[in-house]
Amino acid sequence: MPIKVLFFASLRERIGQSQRLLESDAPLTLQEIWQRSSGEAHLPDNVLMSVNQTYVDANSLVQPGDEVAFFPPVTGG
Amino acid sequence: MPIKVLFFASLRERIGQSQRLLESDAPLTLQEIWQRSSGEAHLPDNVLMSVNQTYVDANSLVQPGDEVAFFPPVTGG
Amino acid sequence: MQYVDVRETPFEPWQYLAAWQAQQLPENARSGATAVFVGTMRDFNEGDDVTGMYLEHYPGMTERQLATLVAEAAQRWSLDAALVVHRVGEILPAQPIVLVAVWSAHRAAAFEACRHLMETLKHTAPFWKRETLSNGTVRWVERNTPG
Amino acid sequence: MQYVDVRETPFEPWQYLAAWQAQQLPENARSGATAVFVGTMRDFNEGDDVTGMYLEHYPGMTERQLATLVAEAAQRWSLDAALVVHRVGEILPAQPIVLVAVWSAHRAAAFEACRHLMETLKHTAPFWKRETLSNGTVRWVERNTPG
Repeated sequence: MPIKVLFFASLRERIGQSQRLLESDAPLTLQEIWQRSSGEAHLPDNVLMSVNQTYVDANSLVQPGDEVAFFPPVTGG
Repeated sequence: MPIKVLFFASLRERIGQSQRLLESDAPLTLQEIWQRSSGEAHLPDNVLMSVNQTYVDANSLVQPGDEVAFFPPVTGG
Repeated sequence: MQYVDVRETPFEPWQYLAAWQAQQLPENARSGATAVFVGTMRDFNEGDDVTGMYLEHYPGMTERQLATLVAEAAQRWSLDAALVVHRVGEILPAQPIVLVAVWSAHRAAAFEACRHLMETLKHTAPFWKRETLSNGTVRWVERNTPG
Repeated sequence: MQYVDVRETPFEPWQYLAAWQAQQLPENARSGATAVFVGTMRDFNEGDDVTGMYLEHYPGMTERQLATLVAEAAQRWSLDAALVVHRVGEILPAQPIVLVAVWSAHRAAAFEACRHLMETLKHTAPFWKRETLSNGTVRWVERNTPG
């Protein structure tokens, strides 16, 4: 099961893609997912992350089949 | 010009009147007005007072022609 | 725009707001933040079933005091507009008693001004509630519930 | 009753509230206190004239996060009902963006829950504003204004 990676808003534009599928048979860290999906070495401090549509911190592990999202600070309301 | 004295709500029922006119050529204290209009000696602590439809404290002086009101704690909203 | 309406007839708060905003606040002057409070008559109080209420007030001073409270809040929080509607006379359970609405450029100001207006109204506007219980007893409400 | 509506089409908040309350809250269950906040799009931001806005969101997580916030507030303040409506997509100045409404037995709970819901929505619901200025510039809003 691939890991589905999503990018939103200004981060989506900077990365140049909105969605990417990563093949993995083992759990990955969010840092690894960021590097493999964005092509950028370091996960910026102000990027927010979710796994399966729930907020997580950068130390969380991601399982094959999970949906991961990276996005900038939210500005709704 | 008489002083017009009004009573409201439970105080109006206790005093047994809603309005009274007091003749006076000189300023009166609220304590004097209370005694002459209510027939009760002492102004209760929890009675609120207004002169010309603005809140005042018990030490205020009332001029001939003024409108005075005595009423219990308010319970609107 | 500041407006006070002390009325004997029932009102539906959302329809009132829709009509008032459409008439008084042109679309190109719409504020970023609107905060509203509606107080509705309940059918119980202090453990008793309440079937009706009479809301006495001090005609003249009521409008004057409410207008003063609205003007003070409008100045303190730089409100774009403020509206207070309050029923008097005979009121039935489930009928709205009070509507407070404020319009501001900022949401903190809107929330704070709306809440402050409700608290000062409850503590200083000359209204008195007399309620009728299901057993026929009629009593004056002695004090308001805390904020 | 808890309800979240993330929608692409404009809405008129007072008509929405009138219809929702009539359908979802029977008259004999009317709460004593209702607090409402409406956030409306302005035609300026950070000193610039704004002519339009696109509100991006994370479909699925948005509804989920809003439902979580509503459920947490409903439990914390023992709310009778809570409603959140939020626009996404293309939005024009003077159009409502967000509506938060809560129904409670107590006015303090209503005010606090409504304000808390707006703050947590602003800080955690996955929406992003991209605004178009009168000179044609398109930019992402970097952060929300403080509460």
